[in-house]
Amino acid sequence: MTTSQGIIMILAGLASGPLLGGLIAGLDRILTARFQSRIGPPLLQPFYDVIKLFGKEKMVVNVWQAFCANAYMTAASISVVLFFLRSDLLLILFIQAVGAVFLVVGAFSSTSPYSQAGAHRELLQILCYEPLLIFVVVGIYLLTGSFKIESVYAWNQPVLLKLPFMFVVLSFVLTIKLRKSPFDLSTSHHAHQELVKGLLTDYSGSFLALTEIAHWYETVLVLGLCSLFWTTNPVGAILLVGLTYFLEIWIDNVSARLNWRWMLGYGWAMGVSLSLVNLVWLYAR
Amino acid sequence: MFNKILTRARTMSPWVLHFDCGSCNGCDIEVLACLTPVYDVERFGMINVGNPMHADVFLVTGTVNHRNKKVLRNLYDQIPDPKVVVAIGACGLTGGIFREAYNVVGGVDKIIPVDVYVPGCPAKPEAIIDGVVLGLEKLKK
Amino acid sequence: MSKTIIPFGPQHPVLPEPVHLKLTLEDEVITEAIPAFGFVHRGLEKLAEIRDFHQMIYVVERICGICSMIHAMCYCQGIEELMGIEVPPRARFLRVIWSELHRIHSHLLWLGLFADSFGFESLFMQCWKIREKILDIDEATTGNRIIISVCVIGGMRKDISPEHVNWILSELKDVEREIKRLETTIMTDYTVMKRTVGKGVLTGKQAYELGLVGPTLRASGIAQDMRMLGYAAFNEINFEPVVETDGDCYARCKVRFRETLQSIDLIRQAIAKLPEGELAVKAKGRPEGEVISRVEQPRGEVFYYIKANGKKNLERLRVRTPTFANVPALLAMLPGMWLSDVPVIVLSIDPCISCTER
Amino acid sequence: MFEMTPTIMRNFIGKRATRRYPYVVRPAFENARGVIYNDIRSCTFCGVCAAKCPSQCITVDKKAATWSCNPSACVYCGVCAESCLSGSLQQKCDYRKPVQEKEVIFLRGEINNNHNIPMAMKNE
Amino acid sequence: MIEHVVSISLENVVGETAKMKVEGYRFVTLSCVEIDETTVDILYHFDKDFQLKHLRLTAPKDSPVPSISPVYFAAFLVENEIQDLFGIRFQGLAIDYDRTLYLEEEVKKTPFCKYVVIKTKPPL
Repeated sequence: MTTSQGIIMILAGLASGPLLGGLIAGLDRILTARFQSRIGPPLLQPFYDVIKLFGKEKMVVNVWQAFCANAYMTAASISVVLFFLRSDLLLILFIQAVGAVFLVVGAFSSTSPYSQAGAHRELLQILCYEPLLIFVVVGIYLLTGSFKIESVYAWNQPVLLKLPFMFVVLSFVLTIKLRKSPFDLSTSHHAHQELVKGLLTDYSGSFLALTEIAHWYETVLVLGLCSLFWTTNPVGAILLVGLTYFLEIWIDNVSARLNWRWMLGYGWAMGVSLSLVNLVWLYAR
Repeated sequence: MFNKILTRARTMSPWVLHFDCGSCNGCDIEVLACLTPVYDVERFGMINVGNPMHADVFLVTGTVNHRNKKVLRNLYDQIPDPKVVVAIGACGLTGGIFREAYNVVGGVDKIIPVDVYVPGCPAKPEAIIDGVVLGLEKLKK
Repeated sequence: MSKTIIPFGPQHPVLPEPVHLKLTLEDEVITEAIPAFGFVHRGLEKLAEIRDFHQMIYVVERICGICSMIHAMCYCQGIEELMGIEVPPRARFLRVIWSELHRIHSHLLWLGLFADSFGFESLFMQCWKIREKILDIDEATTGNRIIISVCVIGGMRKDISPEHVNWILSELKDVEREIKRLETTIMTDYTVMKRTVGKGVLTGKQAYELGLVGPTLRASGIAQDMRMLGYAAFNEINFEPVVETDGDCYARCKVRFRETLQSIDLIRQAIAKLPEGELAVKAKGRPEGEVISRVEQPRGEVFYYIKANGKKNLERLRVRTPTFANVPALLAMLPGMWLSDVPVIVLSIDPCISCTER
Repeated sequence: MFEMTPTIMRNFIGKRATRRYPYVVRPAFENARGVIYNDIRSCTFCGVCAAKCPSQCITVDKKAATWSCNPSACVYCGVCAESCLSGSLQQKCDYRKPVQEKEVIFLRGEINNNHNIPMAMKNE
Repeated sequence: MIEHVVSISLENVVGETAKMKVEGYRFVTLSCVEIDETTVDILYHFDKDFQLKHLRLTAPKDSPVPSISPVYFAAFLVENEIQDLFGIRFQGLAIDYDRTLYLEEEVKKTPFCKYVVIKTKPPL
């Protein structure tokens, strides 16, 4: 990759979160509304929300929280930029994880019990999905012989064909990461939750907007990871990602929220066993 | 220019906080009915956030009594500016049929400033939507 | 982890109503739950001293917006008994129709909120979508969506015209079909079962001793339904109480779901038998004496104690609403449960706080 | 698991349940209980409505020939219109619109003179 | 009209209710009515197979009434309510809200008694 290409990629990565992520969020809300026989908000609704949040009065609970929101945002954007630069998958994952932890630390720093309980659950979620993500990355490594995304693109056939179970594991992670039912434990898009907004209860105004944008970045990142499973042609990648996302919204709409015990038990049991099956299968061939 | 965009964003995305301040549930379920498919206020970007720190529009239903007036005041103070307060139903306006009862202070406007009054017992969802739209006029200024 | 205290309410999105639950948690397990009330207390019983007994109908109707008509019906029945008024048969059947319509709309509302309490948003939306049809029936026949103000002492204020009867029947058919479509979701869905089965179990004996009423009691296997008293026209139509035996949140959900379908059937029966005749008899004179009136609300038995002394105003009006009787169940069910189960358990008794506090 | 699928798929394909309210206004039901309207020219100021109102929001002064109602305390039960002896008090089927300032309806009429000055006075 | 009323006195409140429990009655509620300046009427309602049975206690306002919440736990709520609204003290409540179930501390009057009772802590 040349320098000019690199700069373009960095800019594309930076822009993708706020633009692509926001559009995806808007589409998500419209689709959800359709599933519920509603009309739903306009496509640009998430942008209105975020712009409005930037214009709200600043109410900072403590300095830590402001710092944490910024750190989360920075980490999320860096991980996406690194993804666009086709960098090391492990590095991307860890930067993303650092960001997620900052979000939790910010929530822990406030005194609200909802925020505390939400942060607690978010930690459990991170604990649940990070090992699974590592499994996915290890699967890719075993297949291509490198942690670099570059090497995935260099692979001559879709990774999905070799790692189908890994993809199931990744979509499991996707459900957690997108805060969709049945895993919208720590915070939820709609208000009717026992923890109110859980993790995000004490973030407000522009800091909430920052976490929202960071969430968009994360969405782009996880969907980007999904697209790695079909690198041979862009239409295939878009179809795969689109289908997966549609599936996520569908699952969101047909299931109730479960508790974290179930998530950890089921997630690890299913994730680990599916990953192992896939890895063994890779070896056997 | 930026102000124009901001104003538009504000009117396009009113997040509501609903507080039942001692109503009979009539107006309450009408507020909830607004969120459901038949009225679907998410068309206007309205979502019920349930958390005062995120809210823009404060929907209050019901009479104020000696115990919940503190809660009401507290919630109002927690909502960051700019905010709109909409009092819903006869009880929220004046205390309605209960205004002579011993534990009723009166309408919501005795405790916090109210921008829009939505009459009705219970107020119809259409009236509530009208009320929020009318309240958003304030944000345009 | 040390003990945390989570203040649940008074403003909380899961409970649309202001009740405060002080939950003491160890990790995420509840060790103690104490409810605090008073956020909706208006002092409505005292209004009987400044409003006359006719005006009180509209006041008691506003005890609760969800089961308003049934409150008014219970009050009117009490006063009618005191004054010795015989209600015309058409009015009695109309009371059955409207009270059952209220039951359907209340149960659907509850099913929606219950679904929401375990994070099933689309089920919530679906239930409320169906519910709008019932509200349309209410509005077309009485003029208001929720607080319908149809009962007066001695009969009814409004009538259902023959054109409306056919329309109601066809709408009810739609409603029934839509509700039946949800049956598999509510009864067999894995995630729903996971969240409700075995949560907040009350045995029949426990439930009876705590003095519970309504679906909460019936879910524990005790067939107690005030409609068996045969008030209004319930003695002239076939009625069997719905009973489940498990006593957990799932059983309570099942009871209410089956009652919704049963209510549709009851309305059909009442419409089929709807006699012609006058709507109301004139209430002359003033009530005097003490009376107790009980009817079955969607949430259970409502109990009115009325004491009148021949004046325009009643001497004492005492209302014991179903949720008031069901609150002790919460104290028995919550300890030992998970924080994530709190909304499910709290909603499983169908709390109506404005009823409780009046 | 996923028992809800047929329902949401039906929703996805089928017609939306939403009434596009401000753009499409559904006509009110003919006996919907909405605003109270007093035709002051035929009002006899007998005071029955004021006595019957459960919310006590109507005041009638026979001597001064005034009729006033506090619409923000009105519960729209329709008892006043039903009990009106002269038929001047009617209940319309439109709901009352939200306002930014509370108002009181204050009507003055003269019993023998067909002449009225309806005016809305601000509350306090 | 009320049938099956048994009069009881302050001493045998708990005994009589315990007897009801043994007979398998379900606790319904209490109703309290003010009779005159010094006494109130408390009705204990019980239900068994749709038959109501009542115990009538005429209690003086100033002396505490023994609570039946140790017998029927559910009674604690209504006893607290009466404590709030009538100023009658109940002794031995399972959960005592100390007259703040409905009313705030700053409310000094008992709303349902025409003759105001300023409440004090019950003698321990």
